Amino acid sequence: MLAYILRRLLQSVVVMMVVALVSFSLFRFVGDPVSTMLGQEATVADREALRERLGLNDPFVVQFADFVTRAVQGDFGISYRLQQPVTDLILSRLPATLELAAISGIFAFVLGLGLGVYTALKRRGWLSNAIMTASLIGVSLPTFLIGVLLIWIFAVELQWLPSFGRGEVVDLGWWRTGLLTPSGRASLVLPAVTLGLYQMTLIMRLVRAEMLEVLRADYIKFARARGLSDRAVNFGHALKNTLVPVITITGLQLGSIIAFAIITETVFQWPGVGALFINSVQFVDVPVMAAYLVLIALVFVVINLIVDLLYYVVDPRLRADRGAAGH
Amino acid sequence: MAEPLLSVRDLVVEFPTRRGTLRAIDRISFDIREGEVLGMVGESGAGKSITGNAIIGLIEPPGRIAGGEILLKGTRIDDLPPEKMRRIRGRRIGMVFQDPLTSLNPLYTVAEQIIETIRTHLGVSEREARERAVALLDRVGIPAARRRIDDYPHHFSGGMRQRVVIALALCAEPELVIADEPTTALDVSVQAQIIDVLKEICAERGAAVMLITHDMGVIAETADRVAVLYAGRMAEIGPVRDVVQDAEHPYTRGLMGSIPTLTHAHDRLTQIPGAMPRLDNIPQGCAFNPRCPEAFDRCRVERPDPIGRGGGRRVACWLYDRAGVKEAGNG
Amino acid sequence: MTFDRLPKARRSAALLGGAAVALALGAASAGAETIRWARVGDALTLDPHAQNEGPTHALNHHIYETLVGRATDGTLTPRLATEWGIHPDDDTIWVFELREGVTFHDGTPFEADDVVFSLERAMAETSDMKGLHGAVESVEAVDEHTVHVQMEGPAPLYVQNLTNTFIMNREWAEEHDVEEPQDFAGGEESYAVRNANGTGPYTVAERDPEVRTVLEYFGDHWAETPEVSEIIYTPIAEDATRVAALLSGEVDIVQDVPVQDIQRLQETDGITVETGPENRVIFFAYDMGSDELQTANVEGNPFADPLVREAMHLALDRDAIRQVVMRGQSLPTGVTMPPFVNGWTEELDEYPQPDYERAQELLAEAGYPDGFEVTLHTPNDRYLNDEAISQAYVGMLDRIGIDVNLVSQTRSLHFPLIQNRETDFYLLGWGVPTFDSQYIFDFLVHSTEGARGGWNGSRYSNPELDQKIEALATETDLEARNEMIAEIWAQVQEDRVFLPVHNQLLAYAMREGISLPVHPENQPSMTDVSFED
Amino acid sequence: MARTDHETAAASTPRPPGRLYRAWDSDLAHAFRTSPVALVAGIVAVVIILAAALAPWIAPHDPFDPGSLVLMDGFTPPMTENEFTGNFYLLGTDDQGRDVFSAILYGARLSLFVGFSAVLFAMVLGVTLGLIAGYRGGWVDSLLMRIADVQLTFPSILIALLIFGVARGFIPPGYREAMAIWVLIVAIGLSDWVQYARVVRGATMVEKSKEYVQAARVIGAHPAKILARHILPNVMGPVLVIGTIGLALAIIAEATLSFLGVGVPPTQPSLGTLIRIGQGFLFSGEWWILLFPALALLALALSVNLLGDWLRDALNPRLR
Repeated sequence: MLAYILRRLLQSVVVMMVVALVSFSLFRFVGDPVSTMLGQEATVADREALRERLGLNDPFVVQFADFVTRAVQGDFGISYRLQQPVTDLILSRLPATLELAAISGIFAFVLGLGLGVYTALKRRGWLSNAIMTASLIGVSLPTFLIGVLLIWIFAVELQWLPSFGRGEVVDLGWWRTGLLTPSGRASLVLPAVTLGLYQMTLIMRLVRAEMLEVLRADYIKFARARGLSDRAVNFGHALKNTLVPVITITGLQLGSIIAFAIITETVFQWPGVGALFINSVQFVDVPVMAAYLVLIALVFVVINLIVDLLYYVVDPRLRADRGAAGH
Repeated sequence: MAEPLLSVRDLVVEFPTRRGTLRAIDRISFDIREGEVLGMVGESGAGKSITGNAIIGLIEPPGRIAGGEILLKGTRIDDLPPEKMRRIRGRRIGMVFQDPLTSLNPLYTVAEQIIETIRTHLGVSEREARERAVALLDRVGIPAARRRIDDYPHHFSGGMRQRVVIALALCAEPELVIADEPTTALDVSVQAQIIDVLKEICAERGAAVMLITHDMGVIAETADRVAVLYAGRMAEIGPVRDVVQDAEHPYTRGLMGSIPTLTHAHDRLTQIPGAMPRLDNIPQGCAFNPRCPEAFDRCRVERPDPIGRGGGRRVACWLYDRAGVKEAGNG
Repeated sequence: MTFDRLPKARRSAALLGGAAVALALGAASAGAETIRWARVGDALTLDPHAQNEGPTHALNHHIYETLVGRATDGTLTPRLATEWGIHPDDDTIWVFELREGVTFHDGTPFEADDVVFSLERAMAETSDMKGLHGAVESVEAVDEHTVHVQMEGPAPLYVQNLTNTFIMNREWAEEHDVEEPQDFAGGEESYAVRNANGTGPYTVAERDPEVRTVLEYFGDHWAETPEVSEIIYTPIAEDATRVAALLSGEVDIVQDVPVQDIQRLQETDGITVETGPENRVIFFAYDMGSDELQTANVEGNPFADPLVREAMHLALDRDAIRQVVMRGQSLPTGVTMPPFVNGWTEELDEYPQPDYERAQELLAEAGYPDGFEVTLHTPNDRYLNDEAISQAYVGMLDRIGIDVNLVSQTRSLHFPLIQNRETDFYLLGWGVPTFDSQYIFDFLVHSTEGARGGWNGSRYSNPELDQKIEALATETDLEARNEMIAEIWAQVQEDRVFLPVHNQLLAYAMREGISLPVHPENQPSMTDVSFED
Repeated sequence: MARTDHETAAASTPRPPGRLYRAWDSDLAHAFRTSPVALVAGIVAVVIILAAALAPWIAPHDPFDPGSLVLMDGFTPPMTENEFTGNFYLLGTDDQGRDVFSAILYGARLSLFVGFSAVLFAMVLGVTLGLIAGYRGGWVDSLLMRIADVQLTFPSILIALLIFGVARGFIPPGYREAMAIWVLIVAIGLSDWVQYARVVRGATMVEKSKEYVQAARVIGAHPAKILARHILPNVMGPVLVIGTIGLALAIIAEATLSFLGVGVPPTQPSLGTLIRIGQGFLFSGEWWILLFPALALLALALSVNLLGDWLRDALNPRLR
């Protein structure tokens, strides 16, 4: 078990290095940071001097080695745009993104699971079909449009919910949360729904498909043949077996929730790392972009590991055999 | 004779399809007496398993029982509301499926699955249920049952798992066990053991067994009576010794030829050319007539119903219709 | 010291007040003294010399002050300097008389030494403002309230460069080790990025970059007390969200209003929109100096031919762009110079009506009867409807046979193309912070050499004109100087160095009952806000 | 008896799973005819795809020809005459005077082209790599699957953004515009191949151990031939389902990328670009610039999604 985790961690380090290398080598193509950092009066000589100071003229290998050396110490340099240490910047924005991702993840999972189970059990019901069709609307329009439409309806027309930002946040010292104030919670609703809608649809369809498969399984038929109640069969047996693959894929979805937060955060002016990333792309703020991508990789690696461990807990077949199989 | 444990009367099971309704079971009737072992044989698709599923009320929709009735100790059970039928399943009629590898939920321990079943039906305490489960596992031949009961199914071999399945089918002390090809998926070396365990334990508890198989050899050794199905219809039924030694239906005679003589079983009727018709393409008259070496005109026009032949035997074949208008055409 | 304690007490009170306001969504003018102000982007830093960029200056103008200010009509106004002028005996020295009785937010009195320190800081290697002070040789505090700026030669317009150069406090900067602006290579955050000590009318109560900045009135400010006592400043990047925030009552003033929404907002109850010209001209430019174009499908350089350039002028329907693309929110022009700028005349501003037939004739005459193909680069997130303007012009050029591929991209990709001379044909906007033609000539017209010609993507090179432009810098006789400016413009117009489109109009949308005049440099001051109710 | 004679194919007997041609026999066609959802979705999808494909012949204007646009026609409301030019447009015009109806047709054409091409690209890449990984096993398999893992680390939108950035760096300035659409296709396609690869790899690993493949191997058939002849048909079912859903996803992804500022040039707007542009007019009163393209996208993506959904169920023999 420990060896397994260690091996996984080692793999993760390799993955992160690759991500860092790939992302770092891509930045040379996204634009010239120097031209956005200097005002319009700057001369060619000024730009060249800044480029030299930033080390942008060094060979790629040197730049990358420097980046990695500092990155492993948690130092991603200074943001070209906001002139703050990137690590601080990201840490200060991370709570917003994580809260948004968590809430929308929970929303997606709970609703997706519930509706998925319902539509699987009532496969031929009209309500199931209606839910199945309606859920597709969520994946048939781009996220940004859904966000803007929600703002229009719920913030402008009905004025029920805020259109942007996080509301009042409470500083817990190392974490600023919007969950403790009414305005913070109200501000979460629209972005969380926008972000979670897509995942909700995916999870719901996945749950339904898996559940239909499971309901066909022999052991379900055998459970029925033993006279177990529908409740025990559907929720005790079928649901639990459905959850095994669902957990893996849902876990992976969490990573993409954080990535898709880029769009949601932009639309709702949500002060998270996604919006930070997009602004950084526009400004060619290389240190922030690099740190963000490494962070995403880290989040993914961690989620992956947790999912694997969870899988391990849920599915006894993966656990080490306690006794040899035999007659 | 006492009232039969189970009585199936003119059972019809239909599956609607877009090309019309398919009759998977077409007017089958038979009885199972308390404590007896009824073998049910036939090729794949003959309707054996569907008959078993029909009895415990687990026909897959859109399939449905379209006619006839099923009586358990004289009470109709085919039209019971789902909740009442559920109480019969497991409690009064147990079921053993073909593949022990897939019959057990991989995510629950054996103990959890047995105890759940016992407590569903018998209202005993957790501890009591556990004791019963251990005893039962011990009885079906799981070594060190007390220790292994908390293992997951994947810790057991195929043969052991089928023993667990048998224990599960019997744990609520049913009066009838329907065993649907219980050994087909198993290694040849353990098949006999499983059949023995099943037979012994049912005999001990006085449970009747409906043993579904395509293996005439197993029937010959195990069953008291045998029913032969062909294309959803009953071809012949009678005491196993009579049927094996003196099969009357031409199909049964062919089937007897497929009893394994050496070590491996035949799956098909090597003696009779052709194959069983598909359900949407059953010929007029006797379903067997295109393959029957003894078929005559009437067989191609009129469907034969089982005819009593004495000694509890019935055969659905015009060869034995003495009262028939037309006499057998072959000399 | 009372002024030290007072802001802190006010700070916590205002924080609570801010929370209440934020909660009371859509409630009408509850706290009339608080202004919730939204615009597209945040100030990048509070360090006044680290970024020479509009939104950064706009916010810093509330916290710091400059020697001279720019009024909404474009004229210079006294701020920390009450009087200024060229030294009567030496035309290479600028003299500034400083305002007395001014204190910094931390209570330190404002003195000439602070000006010396700040100008030197603005000239430091890591300063982004140093380009505006390139002609300064030294700065000297003559007495507590007089500063002499020694120029390298006569610099008649130097004072115009000072409207965005903020004055810091020397002791504060030394205490916090921020004597020079942020050095990116240094790897550490400068204290001045998120903290400030200026003389401006507001102090920083809360600074969360890109999220929320709260400013409070500085009780000891020297000027009249403004009506706004608290500013909550929020950047909202998305156009639709920003407008939605105003419509839903979550903000009071929205600064960057999309042109298409202006009319609708004006018609909306409870919302008013103020518009006014910005000191920024939008134009197309083309490479008329190279022998070959990089993206054309013909040999040679069609743009080098005056006939082609004239044809392109005749194809540009400025009125249609104003009417449709800009919804009337622009002032079409024939010269690459906003009306605020010294040298602007109505004659120069005139522009021809489109004449597609004549344009086609000219093209044929130039040897391109079937036109040619070329790529136009446009930014899509820098100017008002920049992409749509370019797109409209692509359609117009297509009519006379010039087949244009439009490349639309973000500013960080667009501007390097011009700086590195990698584009044949591009859209550019030019603001003129000094309000003088020389600024335009220096960067756009002069041949590329040294500090000049950095944005001359036209590759226009006229040695005679270059000399005149250089002479402008030191000509102190304003009349003679203006004559030279007119001459240079005449030549630029004759050579059709640019294809001017229009001057942008700015629009500020706000809750009814508030009034805020439009500032030509898009740097509104909340001290100018007045409440009607 | 409840049967009609001489009918040919039938449903009840179990069949070997997978075989595409078998799946595509009349059962599927029948299930399609009798499913109202599938039928409506199919009709909508076919109408849109046909209309898009025939855009040059159906559309009253050519919105991709900038010279034909009259700027003064801009913002003409639907079914109304323009106040300056008197021109009439069915669904109105956008800010450039572009006929919204024609723009939708051409835009859908572009979106569908991008979508189909991206799916095809992802499919070919994913299926090929999946077959190789599954058939060869060993280090080839490990390497490919690790690459897939790393790729999964990057969410698709980010991958597409980065690929776009890189391509911009590689392609000489003059060709960037012409290449934009291909870059988009590669970007979306590359971000999506893993799914196909995983499915195909799994199926290949199962199939390759089966006797008939082993037999083919023994008689010395070329691996490529074995893969193509024996394994490929078995995995086409799920691949087709992923592809259908993938088409809808690709069309949406194209729109999202457009929102993030990368994508096709604004002079040749795709459906997604039209929506991105139209979004700016949500509060300004020109509702038709957003509404009609959004409805078109919704109808297209929804119908394709529904078809994919239905296909998934219909091709799954265990759910029939």
